[in-house]
Amino acid sequence: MAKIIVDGKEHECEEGQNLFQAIKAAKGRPLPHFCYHPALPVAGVCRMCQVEIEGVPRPVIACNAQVKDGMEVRTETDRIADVVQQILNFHLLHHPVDCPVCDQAGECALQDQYMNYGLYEASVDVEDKIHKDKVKPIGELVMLDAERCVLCARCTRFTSEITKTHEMGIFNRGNHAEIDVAPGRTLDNNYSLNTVDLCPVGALTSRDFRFKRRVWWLENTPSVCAGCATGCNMTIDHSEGTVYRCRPRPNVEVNSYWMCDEGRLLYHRLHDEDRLRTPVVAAEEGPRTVDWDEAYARVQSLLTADGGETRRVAVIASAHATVEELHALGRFADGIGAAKIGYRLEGSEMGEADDLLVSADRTPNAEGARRLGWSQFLGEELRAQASSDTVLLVLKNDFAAFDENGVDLLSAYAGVVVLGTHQDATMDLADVGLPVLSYAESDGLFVNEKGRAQELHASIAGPESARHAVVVLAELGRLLGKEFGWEDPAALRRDLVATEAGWGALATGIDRTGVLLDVVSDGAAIGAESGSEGGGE
Amino acid sequence: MSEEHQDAVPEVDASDAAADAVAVTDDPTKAFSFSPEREKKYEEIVRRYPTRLSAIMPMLWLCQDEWGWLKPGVPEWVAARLEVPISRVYEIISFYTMYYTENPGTYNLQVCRNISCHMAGSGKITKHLCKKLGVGLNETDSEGRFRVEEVECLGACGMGPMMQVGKDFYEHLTEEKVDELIEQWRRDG
Amino acid sequence: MAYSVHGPKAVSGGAGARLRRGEAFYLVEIVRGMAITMRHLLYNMFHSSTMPTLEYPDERPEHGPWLRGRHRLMKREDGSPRCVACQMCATICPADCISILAQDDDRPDVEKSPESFEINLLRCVYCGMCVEACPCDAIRMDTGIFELAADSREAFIVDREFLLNNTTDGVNR
Amino acid sequence: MNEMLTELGYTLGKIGFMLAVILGLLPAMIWAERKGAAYMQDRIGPNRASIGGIFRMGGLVHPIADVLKLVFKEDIVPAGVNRFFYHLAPFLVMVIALTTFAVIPFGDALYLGDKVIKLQVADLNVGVLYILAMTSLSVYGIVLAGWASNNKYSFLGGIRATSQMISYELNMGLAVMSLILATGTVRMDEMVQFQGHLLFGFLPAWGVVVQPLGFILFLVALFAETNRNPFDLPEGESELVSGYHTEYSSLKFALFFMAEYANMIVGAAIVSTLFFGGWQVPWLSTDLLRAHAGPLLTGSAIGATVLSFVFTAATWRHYERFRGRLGDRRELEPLILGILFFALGLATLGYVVFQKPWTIDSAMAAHFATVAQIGSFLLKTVFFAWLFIWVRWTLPRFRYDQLMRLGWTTMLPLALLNFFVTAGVVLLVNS
Repeated sequence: MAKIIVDGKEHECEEGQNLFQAIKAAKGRPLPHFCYHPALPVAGVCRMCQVEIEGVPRPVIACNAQVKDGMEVRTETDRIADVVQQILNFHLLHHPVDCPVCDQAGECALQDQYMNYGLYEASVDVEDKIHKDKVKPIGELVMLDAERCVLCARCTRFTSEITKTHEMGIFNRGNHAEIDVAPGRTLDNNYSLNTVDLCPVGALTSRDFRFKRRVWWLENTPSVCAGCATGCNMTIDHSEGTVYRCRPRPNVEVNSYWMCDEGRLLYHRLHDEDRLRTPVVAAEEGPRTVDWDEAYARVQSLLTADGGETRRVAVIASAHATVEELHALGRFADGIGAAKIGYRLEGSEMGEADDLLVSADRTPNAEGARRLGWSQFLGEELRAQASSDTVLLVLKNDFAAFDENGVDLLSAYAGVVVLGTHQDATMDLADVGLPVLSYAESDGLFVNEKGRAQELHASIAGPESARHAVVVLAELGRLLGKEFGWEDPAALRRDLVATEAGWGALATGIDRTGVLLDVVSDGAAIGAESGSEGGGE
Repeated sequence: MSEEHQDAVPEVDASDAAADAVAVTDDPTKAFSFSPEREKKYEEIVRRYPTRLSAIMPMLWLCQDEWGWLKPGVPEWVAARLEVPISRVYEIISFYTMYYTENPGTYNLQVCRNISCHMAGSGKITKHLCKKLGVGLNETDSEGRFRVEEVECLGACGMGPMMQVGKDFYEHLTEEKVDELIEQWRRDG
Repeated sequence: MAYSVHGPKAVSGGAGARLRRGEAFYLVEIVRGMAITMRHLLYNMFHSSTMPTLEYPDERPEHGPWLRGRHRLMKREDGSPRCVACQMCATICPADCISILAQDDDRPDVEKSPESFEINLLRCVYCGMCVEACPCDAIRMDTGIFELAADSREAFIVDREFLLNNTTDGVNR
Repeated sequence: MNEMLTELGYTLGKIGFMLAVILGLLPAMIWAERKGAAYMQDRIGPNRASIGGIFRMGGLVHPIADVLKLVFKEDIVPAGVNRFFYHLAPFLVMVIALTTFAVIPFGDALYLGDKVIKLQVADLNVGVLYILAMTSLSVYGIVLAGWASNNKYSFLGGIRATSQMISYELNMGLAVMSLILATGTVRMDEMVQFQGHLLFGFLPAWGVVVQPLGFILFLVALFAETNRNPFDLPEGESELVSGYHTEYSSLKFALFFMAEYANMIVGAAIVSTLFFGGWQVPWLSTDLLRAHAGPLLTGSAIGATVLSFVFTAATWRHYERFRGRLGDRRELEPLILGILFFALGLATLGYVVFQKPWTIDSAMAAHFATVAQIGSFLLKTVFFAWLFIWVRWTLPRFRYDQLMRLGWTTMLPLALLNFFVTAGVVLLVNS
């Protein structure tokens, strides 16, 4: 432990800690900076975070200094203000000041620092400025504007230290120095959009988000990526019912500060053409859109055999559904005595893992499903349940896209009811398709492959007539004369914590980094004893 | 600079590689090859530096000795041989002024333009050279032989105006002296 | 002011407003007042041309350059809008009457331009904040057009082309 | 039988004349109100509406436009109104305003051969009382309107109208009573006859001369009864959002609107009849008028000629001065009017030259006298109607407590005093 004095106030920190972080902890806000990033090696190039240290004649940059016991640091003297302003002056000397067309405006470090420390008269005419590349696509998803760059080297450090792909570099020197991709290269790795997040200014902007929406109109909802089992924490930026972009949310336990491009761009699916917006029922000429009452009437008729008695039900769960939805489905199935088939075909939805974030399992909640007692299923199990006296209920599962035999088998069922978000392959085969809310539109939990339960929050409202899957399940239960008594995911979560073992960690609430669930023995159904002995937190 | 290089890169695969009669191969380390004595020097360089990154600069010098300038494809070859990122190689090439990515000609006339030489009349010399050779500043003549370039101080302030051609200094320049030198080089070819 | 229903003092107002003897007999004062109005009437009957009233549609008021009339969009030399769709005006607008969709512009010197630019003139409060906010001098309210009339609400939602071409005949196109 | 039919015909004719006077004066009053107010306030006033894009008549076209507008406006009946009284009220107001006129004589009896035609619709022997009765009735329309509208503002307006009416009815009655004492009759025609006398040989014995205080009291009370400024509290826009007619629209509103002006005209007719000699031409009794009909008619004709030519010159000057300013057909208006005035001047001139009006016979002289008397009556009525407007644009509105105090504590004692003094004087003179 070491004590330092920051602006006259004592602060406890670790000996040898990075001074920048120590000051950030002491003051509650960071020093002005462009190049410092906690997950990247220190570059010390922007010179903005200068502080005065007692006994050191000249101001030093805090990001490249280490804490020493008894160190006395001053960050708010006139001298520092003057130094920072002059440094900022250099940064802005050849900046094009094209904030009106710049997507970074509103979340731009240059703008912020200028308002805090600048406010001087510019000394260079617009005509005298050095001109560099503008509007240069350097990759599938990233646009470069070299004039706006402050040469903080975050992007080059990211490509050389994190992805180790080395696409980017700083070329030329002096006034003419600029970032770019190396000749013949493009910024095309799966993490390229992280450079856009890293870029403190508008030099690197996302071609996906470009000009779509001003950032100050975006609302931010913390959520979790549904792209794979890693469960990267992300922020959904949305406005007026439309998601405009997703950004990684720092969580050192899961994804550090990063997120893959694939996961970021997943939000496009939310607004796809083939999003299921109203209930559909199968008709001769193809799916026909109907209202909920008619859809439920159709479900009712499917459930009623010719003789008048109620048919059997088999349910298929999904690793794309939230914990609450899966729990609701489980209780639904138990309540009406339905056969529980499982959450996915063995091995389907597995892709390639990389060594950074992407998991081979491309479903977000396989671990959650497993912990709730669902198992993976084989085409055989589907066949075993198939009979003309059974109705198949599918929750958010597009297994038909992965198994051709399964497709054939579906016709053996008396009827297929699918609760889904899109008009996908399974939905095409359904007798009744019911639109439910997607991961971005509902609250819920995903459990990632390491057993960390993380919260989703509803960001946008979703299609007007879509309902939450647990609500639909409750209503379907009512059709079968069964009252389940839950109304929303929160009620189900309470029920889950109260009734099932292994979820006790949720009882005290979840913070933004999620909570690690108790370890369970692999593949086994959760028993009371295994739940109590775990202790992974 | 990046634009130029992007334009230049495709030529490596097609015309340039073919012109140099190097066997077209998938292995980028075999795109070019040094003469035996430079190959020996290369070995020395690699051995001398603790990391490969440090070897980039002398390696590039070696290339420039071999071919006079960094022909298209050479930086890539350097990166492949040293197993360093190509971006690092280009960062270095673009940072330093004496790595040539364009052919500087047989005789690269580097006239000092710093204060001592300038006061002694280097500006006139430069202008005279350009006029005589029919080229602009930093331009190579049509035959690829002469190029006029202004450089910063070369440490011969007492002998200005001066210029450097290759590794030779020519001092106390006058227009006549320059004319003579050029005539001589023209004769030498 | 608390007023009493008793006594002329309370009625006549403040302490300094005590009526003189002649004034207390209202009829004379009424007649004097009527004389004043009649004087105005007679004078104006024979000097109607010097009346300060502006015969509005026939005579146009001269207003200063500070008048905030209907908006217009400024053009570049090539006729395209100067606007770069930075949304500053839409952001500052207290009436939320401006909606802009941005687009990528292919021209070398223009990076961003408005794909659509709509102003709902019925919502607009003519505060001029959009003009103040515009960093490109792309929107002005100096047309001097302050009379807007149309047959439908839709006609008041004016688009990019309308604002660029700035026709002077009200909202009606 | 035949005689009765003729009698009926004459009565209908008189009713027609009466309606023509009121309804003809209505638009003129509305015009005078708007234009007069404008000129008093240094404005131009209405001048936009035109006929054929030429004739604007200084805004006289506007009342027509107003009426057209009101006719074609949507007739809204608010929810919760008492439908019967709601629809009845405006008609009540208008009908009462019109019927009050019935007892007012507008000329001396006309002798057509052996027939005597009284220029009065109904020659009641209690004419003055009829007037008092009818004016009190008019408040019913307002109260009903206010109550039936199911609107608290309207209701307050109606209540105000009632209490105002009660307070001032008293003063009005006392003022009239004094006049009755002075003239010794309650018949309207006899009252007018009385005012034809000359006092002391030079002063017309008009009510205003005989009863100066009574006149003032009556006039003030009349303003209050007609709900005109400064006593227009029942509609007090600032506090009652137009009071009793807030909930009326379209033609029903128009009826209220017109009734107000009809009341003004009737009120003006009553004042001029009771206090300004009615149809009497001052210093010229009926006999005198008939005797000197020739010179008088000649003088009038010459006067009309001169006036026509003056107007011709004025319109021509106007045309010259304002040509090119508007740039459309409206500029032709003064020119056309000038031509009309010029033609009128020529016509009257021709009348004087060729018809030789000084050689008028006695039958025509009688007609001339009647016309002159009707003219005199109308002139006085128009003046008092104008007085209503004039006062409105001069005086501010009373506060309600001021109104009440004025009525009960100032006017009532004065009216009583006036009554007793008059009675005493009459007693003295008669004994």
